[in-house]
Amino acid sequence: MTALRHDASTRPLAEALRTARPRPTGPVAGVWLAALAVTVAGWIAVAARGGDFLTVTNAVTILQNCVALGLVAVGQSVVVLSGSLDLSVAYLISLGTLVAAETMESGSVLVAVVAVLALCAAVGLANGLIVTGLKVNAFIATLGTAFILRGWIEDNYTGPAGKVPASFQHLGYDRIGPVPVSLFLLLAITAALWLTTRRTRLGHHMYATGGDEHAARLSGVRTRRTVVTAHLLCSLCAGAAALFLAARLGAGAPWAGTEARYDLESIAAVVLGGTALAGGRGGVAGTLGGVLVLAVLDSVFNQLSVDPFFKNVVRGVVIIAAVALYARGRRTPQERTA
Amino acid sequence: MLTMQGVSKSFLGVRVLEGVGLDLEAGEVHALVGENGAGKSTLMKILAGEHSPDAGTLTIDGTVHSFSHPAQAQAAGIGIIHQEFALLEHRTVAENVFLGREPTRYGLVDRRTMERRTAELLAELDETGITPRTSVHELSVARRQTVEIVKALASDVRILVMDEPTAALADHEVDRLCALVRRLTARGLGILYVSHRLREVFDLSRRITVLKDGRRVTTLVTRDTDADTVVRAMVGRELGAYYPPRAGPQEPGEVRLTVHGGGNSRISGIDLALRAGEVVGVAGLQGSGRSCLARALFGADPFTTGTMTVGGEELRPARPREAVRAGIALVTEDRKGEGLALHQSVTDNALLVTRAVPARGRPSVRREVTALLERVRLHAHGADQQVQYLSGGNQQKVVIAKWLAARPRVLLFDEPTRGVDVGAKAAIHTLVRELAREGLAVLIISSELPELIGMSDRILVMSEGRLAGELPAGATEEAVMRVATGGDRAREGAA
Amino acid sequence: MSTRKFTHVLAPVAALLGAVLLVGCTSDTPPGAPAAGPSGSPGEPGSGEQSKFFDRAEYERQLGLAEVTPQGPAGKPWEQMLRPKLVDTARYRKKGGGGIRLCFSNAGVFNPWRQVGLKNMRAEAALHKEITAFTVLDAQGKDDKQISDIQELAGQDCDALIVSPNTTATLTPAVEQACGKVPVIVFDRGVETDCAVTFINPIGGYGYGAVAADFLVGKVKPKGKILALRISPGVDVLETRWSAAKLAFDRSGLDVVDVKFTDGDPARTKAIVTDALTRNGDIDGVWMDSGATSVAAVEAFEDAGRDVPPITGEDQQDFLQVWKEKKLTAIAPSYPTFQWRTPVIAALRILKGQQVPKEWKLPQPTVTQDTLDQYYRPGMPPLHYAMCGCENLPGFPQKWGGEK
Amino acid sequence: MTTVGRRVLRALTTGTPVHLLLGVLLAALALTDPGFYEPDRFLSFVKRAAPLVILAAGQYLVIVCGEFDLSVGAIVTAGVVVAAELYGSFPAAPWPLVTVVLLLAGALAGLVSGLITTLLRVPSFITTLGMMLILEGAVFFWTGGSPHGSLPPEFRRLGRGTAFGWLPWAVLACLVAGLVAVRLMRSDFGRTLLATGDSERAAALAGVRVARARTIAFVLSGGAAALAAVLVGGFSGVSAQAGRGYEFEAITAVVLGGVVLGGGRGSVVAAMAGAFSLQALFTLLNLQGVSGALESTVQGVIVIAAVALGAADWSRLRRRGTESTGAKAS
Repeated sequence: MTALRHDASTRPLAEALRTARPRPTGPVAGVWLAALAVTVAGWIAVAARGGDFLTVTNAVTILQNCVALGLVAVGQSVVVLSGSLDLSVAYLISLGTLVAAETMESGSVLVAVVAVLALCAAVGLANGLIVTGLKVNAFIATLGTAFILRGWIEDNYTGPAGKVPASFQHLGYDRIGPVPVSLFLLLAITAALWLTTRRTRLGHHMYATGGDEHAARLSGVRTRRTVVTAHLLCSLCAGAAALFLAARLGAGAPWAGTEARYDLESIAAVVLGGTALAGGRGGVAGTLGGVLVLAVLDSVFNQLSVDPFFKNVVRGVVIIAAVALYARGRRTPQERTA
Repeated sequence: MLTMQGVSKSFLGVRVLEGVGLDLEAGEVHALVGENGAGKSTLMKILAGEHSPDAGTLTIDGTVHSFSHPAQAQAAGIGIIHQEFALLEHRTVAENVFLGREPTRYGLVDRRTMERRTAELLAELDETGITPRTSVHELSVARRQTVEIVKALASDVRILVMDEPTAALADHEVDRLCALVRRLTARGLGILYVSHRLREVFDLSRRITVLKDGRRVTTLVTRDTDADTVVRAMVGRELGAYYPPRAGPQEPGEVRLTVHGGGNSRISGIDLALRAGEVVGVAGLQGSGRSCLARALFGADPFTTGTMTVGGEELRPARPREAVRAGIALVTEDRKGEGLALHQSVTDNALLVTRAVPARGRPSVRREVTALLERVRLHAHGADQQVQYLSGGNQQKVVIAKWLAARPRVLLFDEPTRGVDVGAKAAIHTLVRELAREGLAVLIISSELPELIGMSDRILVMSEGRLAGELPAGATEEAVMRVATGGDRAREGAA
Repeated sequence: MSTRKFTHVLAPVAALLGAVLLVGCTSDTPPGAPAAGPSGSPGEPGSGEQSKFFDRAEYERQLGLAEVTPQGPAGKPWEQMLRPKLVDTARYRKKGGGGIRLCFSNAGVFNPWRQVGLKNMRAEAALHKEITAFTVLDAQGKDDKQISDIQELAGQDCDALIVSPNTTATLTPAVEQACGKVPVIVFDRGVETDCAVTFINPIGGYGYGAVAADFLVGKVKPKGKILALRISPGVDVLETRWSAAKLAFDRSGLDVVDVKFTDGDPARTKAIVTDALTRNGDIDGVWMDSGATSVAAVEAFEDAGRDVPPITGEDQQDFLQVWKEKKLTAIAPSYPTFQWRTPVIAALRILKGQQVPKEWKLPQPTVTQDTLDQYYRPGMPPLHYAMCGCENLPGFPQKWGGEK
Repeated sequence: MTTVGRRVLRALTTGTPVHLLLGVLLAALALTDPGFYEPDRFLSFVKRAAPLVILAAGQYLVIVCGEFDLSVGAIVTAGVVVAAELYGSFPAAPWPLVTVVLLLAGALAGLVSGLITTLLRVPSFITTLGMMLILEGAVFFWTGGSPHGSLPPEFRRLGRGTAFGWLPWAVLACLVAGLVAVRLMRSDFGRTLLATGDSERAAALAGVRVARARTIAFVLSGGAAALAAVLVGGFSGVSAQAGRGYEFEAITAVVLGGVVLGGGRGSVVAAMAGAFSLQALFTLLNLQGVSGALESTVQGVIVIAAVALGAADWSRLRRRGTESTGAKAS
C-alpha cells in the first residue's frame, strides 16, 4: 500500500487538471495521430518514388482492407478489456464462412445469417463458460476451442464450399459513392460496441471486471456474466467478419480466418489501439485506429513493393514500439505490477 | 434489524465458524473482535454474500436471506467496507461509487445523475478534496476510504460492515472516521465494526461480540465492561506486560546509520543517526512521509539529495539490493504485496533474501532455516507449507525471519504489527527488543501510538515530509500528536 | 461442500475421461476407418470415401492429356501447349509505343514452390525489354486481401493483369470485375469464370496423383500395404491428387492402411511413418500428395532400420538427391514451377494480338529413374524445384540460391 | 485440517493431474501397442518428444516468472533455416561451431525479448508476438524464402543419430536439458525466479534483480528453443516450417503440467511431463488411427479438460486460501 500513498497536499492541481480534461484517454488520440502520421509518411515515401498515395481508389482500398480485421478486432477489444482473450476467432471465422456459404446455397440468406450468428453465439458462450465456470485460463480455453473447431473444420470440409448468392455479395462489393458498404457495417458495429462499453452498465462492468475482477465482484458486479457476455460479443463480431468474408469471397473457405492469422492480428490491433492487454483500460475506438494503422502500412508496402517477408519485420517492430510507447506514457510512480 | 443464528461454515473439512449468532439493531455500532483466525472475516464474508454458510440463518427485518453473490447482499441493504478497498484504480470516483448499480436512462448509464449524487454524498460527508470525476488512483488511502463509505451510502444501505477501517489510517484520521461513524448511526444505520483497536471499539460501540476459534465467546454491553475483560475473552488468558521492558539506561552502541540532508520528491531535510542497540520510533500522520523515510533508507524510493553512511561507510542506496548488501532490512507495511511470495513455502520465503543477495556467512540451507524459524517463534505446520495458508502473525514472522537470515545491522519496521493478532504482536515486540539487545539498530514506524511509545527508546516525529521533532522514551501520546500536527497549526483537510 | 463446487471438479474429469475413452474406443474400428465426411459415395474399405471434389470427366480428361504430345518448341515446356483451342486476342493489342506495364496479383510466397515460381516469373519478365514495369502485389495468403489487390491493380494503368488465385472459388467476382478493364491471365489455380483471356495450368492434380499411384501399383506386390501421406485436408489441388490415387489404389487391390495428414511438417511426418510401421508391421509403398516431406518419410524408414519401399515424391531437390544417393525406387511427378514463366509470355502475346489458347494446358513432366540425372542438379538448394525451366535464365543458378 | 491432508491436496494441485494423465496415456499406449515399451521403440518415442520437452522446460522458466514466450516456434524455424543457410555459405563449417552459433543466436533473440519486456515494459505477449513476426520475416527475407544449403549428416547427428549405437543423442540432450532445468529450479536463481513470478514487488524489495532474472529466463527460453531447433533440424532436415505451432504446443504442455499462467506456481518436472503427455497423446492418436482431422479436436478437449481439472482443485484451495488470508486480516 505504501506505493499507493500520496501526500494529498500535492494532488489538487493534478486532480483539477484531470477533472477539466474530457474523457478520451491518451492512447486513442495517439493511435489516430499515428495513423495520420503513417499516412503522411507513406504519402511522402510513395511520392518520392513518383507514385500517388492519396488517391480515392487507394483510400477506398485501405478502408476496404480494414473491414475484416476491424470487425474481429473490435470484438477482440471487448474481451481484452474485460480481462480475457480470444484465440479461437480465426477458426471461428473459417467455420463461419463455410456455414454461411453452404446455408446460402441451400437455403435463404436470412437463415444463413441466423445460422452463423447462432453458431458464433454458441462458441462464444462456450468460451465464456469455460473461462468463468471451469476457471480455465482464457489463453488455454480459447486455444482449446480453436483446436476443437479446427478438427471440426478439417473433418467436415475438404476445401472451399458453398456459394453465396449475388444478392448477398453486395455486402462485400458494393459502394455508396466511393465508400464500401461493408465499411458502414464496421462503423455501425464499432459504434454499437463503443456505446455498449462506454455508456451501458454492461460496459462499465466490463471495464470493472477487466480492471480488478475481485473488486468488481465485491461491488456486486456479476463478473462471470460480464465475461461470458464479452466472449459472446466477440464471437458475434467474428461472425460478422465471417459473413462479410463470405460475401466478399462468394464461398466459404476453411482457411478464410486462419491464413490471415486473425487471432494474433486482432490482438495486435487491439494493443496497437492502446487497450491494455491486462484489461480494464482502452476501448474500441483505439482499436479501430490500430486497424487503420496496419491497413495503411500494408498499403504503403504495396505501393513501394516491399518484400512481403520484410513487411512482417516492420509490423513486428511497429507493434512492439507502439506498446512500448504506451507503457512509457502509463508509467506512474504508483503503477502496480501485481 | 439483522439477526444471524447458528451460522456454521467449513472449508475443506476445517470448521471455521460454528453456530455463531449475532444481532444488530438500527442505529447501533456493534463491534466484532477476536484474534486472527477467530472467524470474523468469514462471518463478514457470509454477510457480504461472498460465501454461503453451511448452516444457520440470516434474517433481515424478518426476512430470511441466503446470498450466493455479493449483489444479493447489496440488494438486501448490506454494505461492506473492505479493509483492502474494492476500488478500481483507473475509474473515476463516481464510476466506483455506483459500480454494480449504475443509474440508467434509456438503457444508457446516466453519468450526470451518477456524478451529481456522488457530489451530494461527498458534500454530506464534508469531503471537499474529491470530485466525482477524480480517478481513484490519484487519491490517498484515507480518501479512498471515504470513497468506499460513499459507495456504501449510495446504495441506501441500512447495515454497514466495516472491516478494520482504521488499519491504514493515522490516529488523527481515525478520529475523523469515528465522527463519521457516529453521523451514520445517527441516521439509523446499523454498523458492524470489526477492529483490533480496542480504543476505537470502546469509543464507538454499544455492544461488543467476541469470537474465538469460530465460536462466539460472549456479547458484552460496552458501557458495562472494560478492555481487560475483552482481551481476556479474546485470548482466553491474562496478558502480562503489554510491552517488553526497554533496554534501560545504557550506553548506546556505535553509530550504524546516518543521514544528512536526505531528501527526495516526498521528504526533505532528513538528518538522523541510528545506533546499535537502540529502538527508534517514527511517528507521524498519514502522508507525513514516515514510510517514505523507511523506503528511502532502504533504497526503494531512494534519496536524491543528501549523504548517508551505513556502518561508517558512505552509501546512499539507489535500490534495495544495495541496501541489503550494506546490511539494511525493511519489513514493509504491505505484507502480502511486498513482503511475501504467497505461493512459495515458508523456507523459500525465509531464504529469499539470502538467495537473491548471496554473501558469505549467511544461511542458505534448510537446517539453518529451522533455527531461524524457531528464533522468530513461528507456529507453522511445517517449513514446506505455502505462506498463504499462514495467519497474519505467522506471515509477519516469516518476513522477519527472511531478514534475519540476511544478518542485517539495521532493521527498519514499517507497521510491524498491522493485522497481527494480540499473541503474535507480543511475540514480535519481544523479538524486536531482543534484536536490539543483540546490537541491531532498529527503526519502527507505527500508527499505533501506544505501541510506538511502548517500544521506542526515542521517537522521531515526522510532519509534511520533514523530521519535525524528537521526543524521549515515554513521551505522552499528546506530546507526539502536538509535534505531528505541527504544533497548534493543525493540518485541516490534509487527509 | 456445495454441489456447484463439486461439478467444477466433475465436469473436467468427465470430459477428460470421455476424451481418453474416445481415443480408446476407436481401436475396435478397422485401421484407416473412414472419417465421417459430409457426403459422397460409400468408400472402399481401406482408403476412405471419395472426396466430393472428385470429377470423373475432368479426371478422364487429365489422364487423356497426359498421353498427348504437346505442341510448341521442344525443350521449352513452358511454351508448349496441349490440345490448344486458340482464341483471337486482336482486341487486346496494345496500341502505340511505350513500354508495357505488367501487373501480378500473387496469392503469396508462403511455400518454396511459390518462391521458386516467383523467381522464375521475375526472371522471365526481365528477359523482355518491352516490359518496363512489373508490379507484384502479394496477398500473403489472404483471399480478402487478394480481392483488394486485384481491384487495386485493375484500377491502375496495367496493360495486363496476371492472377495466381489463392482460392479457386473466392476470387471469381474480383476477377470478373477486372476482366472488364484489362486483359486478365489466370494461372495455377483457376477461377470460376471464363472471362480471363487465358487460364494457364499444367495437366493437373488427377494426372499427378494417378502417375504416382500407378507407379506404386506397378512396383508393389499385390495386397501390399500403402501409406498415403497428405499435407492437409481441404486444399483443392491436393484433394484431386488424392482422389485420383485413391481410384487407382482401389482398382488395384493394394491395401491403403493409413491416410495421414502431415501438415507439411517433416518431424510430424517421421513420427507418422514410424507409428505406421509399428501399427502395420511393414509398409510396402508410400504415396505422397506433395514432395515437401518425402525426404522425412525416407529417413523414417532408415531410422527404423528398414529398407525404403517404393515411394513417390516431387521434383524437389532434396528428394532427388536422396533418391540418387540412396538408389531408391521412386518417382516424382511434378506440378512444374516453369508454369510461372508462361503467364508473362502469354501476356506479351496477347498484347501483340497473337492467338493464345483459351485454356493453356502445360505438360506436366515426371521425374523417373531414367530422367533423374537430367533433372537432378548438384549445388541447388534443398527446397529448389527441379522442374523450374530456369536453367537458361540469366542469373541461374545463383539467383535461385544454387552454386555454379 | 491435518498437515497430511493439506500436503496431499497440494500435491494434487501441483502437477499430479498431469502425472495421472501421463500414466493413463502411457497405459493406453501399452494396451494399444504391446511393443511400445521395447527399448528401441520407447527411446524413439522419447527422441521424438525431446524438442517439445526442451521447449516446455524453456517456456516454463518464462511462464513461471509471469511472462509468455510466443517466439519459440519462430526461433525453431529460424534456427533450422539459418543453419542451412550457414552451411550453404560455409559447407565445411564444423558442426559444433554451427550448433554453438545457433544456441547463441537463440539466446540473443531471448535477450532482446527479455530486455524489451523488462526495460520498456511491453507485455511479453506482445514482445514475443512481435519477435515472432520479426524473426520469421527477417530469416526469410535474408534467405529469399528458402535456405541455400542443406544440413550435413554431422550436424544432424544430434537430432537423428545414436550414441553407443542405441541411445539417441536427442534423448541424451533432453535428459541433460531436463536435469539442468531441475537443478536450475532448485538453485538460488530458480527459487528467486519463482518468487519473482509470485510477487514481483516482494522479490524486488528482497534484493532480487527482477528485470535481470526475467531477462535470463527469456535468454534460457531462447537458448532452449535453439537447442530444439538443432534437434528438429537434425531429426527431420531443412524445412521452412520446422517450428510452426511449437509456441502454442509448448505453452499447452506447460499449462497441462499444472503450471499457472501468471507465474509463481508449478514445477518444471510437471511442465516436462506435460510435454511428454502431449507427445504421448499424439502418438496414441496416430496408433489408434484416429482420423487426422479429428486429432486437433481431441487435443483441444483434453487440454481444456485437464486444465479445468487442475483449476477446479485449485479453486477450492484458493477459497481456503482467501479464507486464511482473510482471517489473518481480521
